[in-house]
Amino acid sequence: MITVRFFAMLKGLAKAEVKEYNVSGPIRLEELKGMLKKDLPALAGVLDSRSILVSINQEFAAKDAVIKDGDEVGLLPPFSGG
Amino acid sequence: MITVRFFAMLKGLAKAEVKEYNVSGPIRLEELKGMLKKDLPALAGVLDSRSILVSINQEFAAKDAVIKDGDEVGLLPPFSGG
Amino acid sequence: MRAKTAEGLVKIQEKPFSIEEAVTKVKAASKGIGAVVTFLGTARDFSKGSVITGLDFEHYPGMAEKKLKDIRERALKNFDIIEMAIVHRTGRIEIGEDIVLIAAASAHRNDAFMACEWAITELKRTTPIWKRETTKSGEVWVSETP
Amino acid sequence: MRAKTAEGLVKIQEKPFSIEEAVTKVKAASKGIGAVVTFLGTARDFSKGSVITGLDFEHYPGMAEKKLKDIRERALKNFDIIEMAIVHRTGRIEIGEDIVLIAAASAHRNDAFMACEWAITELKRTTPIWKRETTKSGEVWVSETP
Repeated sequence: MITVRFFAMLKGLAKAEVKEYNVSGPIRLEELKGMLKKDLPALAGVLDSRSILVSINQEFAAKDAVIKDGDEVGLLPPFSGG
Repeated sequence: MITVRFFAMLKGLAKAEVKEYNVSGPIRLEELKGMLKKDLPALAGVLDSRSILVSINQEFAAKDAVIKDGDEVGLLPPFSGG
Repeated sequence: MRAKTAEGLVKIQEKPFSIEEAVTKVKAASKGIGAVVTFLGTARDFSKGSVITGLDFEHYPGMAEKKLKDIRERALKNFDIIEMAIVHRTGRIEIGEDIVLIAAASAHRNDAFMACEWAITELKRTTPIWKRETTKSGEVWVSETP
Repeated sequence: MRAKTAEGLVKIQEKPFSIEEAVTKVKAASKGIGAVVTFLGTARDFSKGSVITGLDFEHYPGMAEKKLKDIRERALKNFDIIEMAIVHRTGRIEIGEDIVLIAAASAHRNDAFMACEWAITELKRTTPIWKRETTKSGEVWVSETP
């Protein structure tokens, strides 16, 4: 199972804070995004935006990252702390 | 009368915080320094140092300043506040 | 002279923080400290043409704390400072209230100024914290880092 | 938005000062303040190869206050800040104690950082205050501005 966490405006669009997805093996970040767009059409327009960062297990992830069963993925809109 | 105030190391050399001098009319800063050197020989070696600033009535004074009766002159070693 | 761990020096919390407490903590690291520079971010009433009536901050629990600790460690490594404290509030923050505090302590002032300014810029760039502004026309997530 | 006078914002005093109090004072100037940068100078135990056991500060009463007020006024004129407070202690100061505090408040952080750093440099350059260090070999007036 992969846990996906949504923050700030993405939480509003997804109408959820957390979603869980069952996977049969490791998948690429691109594949996860595909699943998310199907499951949550409201995210389709923003998921590929360069301003949305992705974390895997609370570390920033590269575009070609691979996600394994048990991983926690964060979808992070532009930060505005400070 | 001209009031001369000494600070920090100059106070130690002059062995005084304040000295008062009677003048018959306006005098140049150079003349006052001459009077001070005679009155307080321990200051002779430092009074002409470029690092000693002079204030007249609590404002920085130029080398060619003129001092009038009633003025307060400050002899200011390099600052070390902050 | 530098503390190995960020014990109590890096915090995310809802409740208001004390500037004096953070400064006391960094000063406790060494008697060689001669300068403490602090940056305090506060909630102002105006932003990009809109009147703001309040703010809400959300963070990614765990990751945000990790990123702040990482900023402190990199600051200690890359600048000639002796200690650094960082505290950021979350939840509802009213106009005029404090949001974030960074305190950098060093022997000489230039190092503390540089490290403090770097740290707040790095915080805005790398820490998963988001601000929602309440204006007369509603609530808006702020989506850029000034 | 800027206070015309330095009422309570510029002080020379023997007793310890409160950082929180100075920050509260500058913040009171405007709800448009988003950043407060403070510089705190503290008494460290080591200077130019000597162990320091204590400090004494002397100032030129009247002129020193005037020069600090002047720094605040020039900072308000030359930087995009909203308020500035300056407080400097005199008399005996023990190691670890605070000596000087400058707090600069602005809408955006860059302005507060610049004004605060400028003000402490200007204070050291233009304010008639002198430091005497107590070392094992005696007491020495410090005769340069680092």
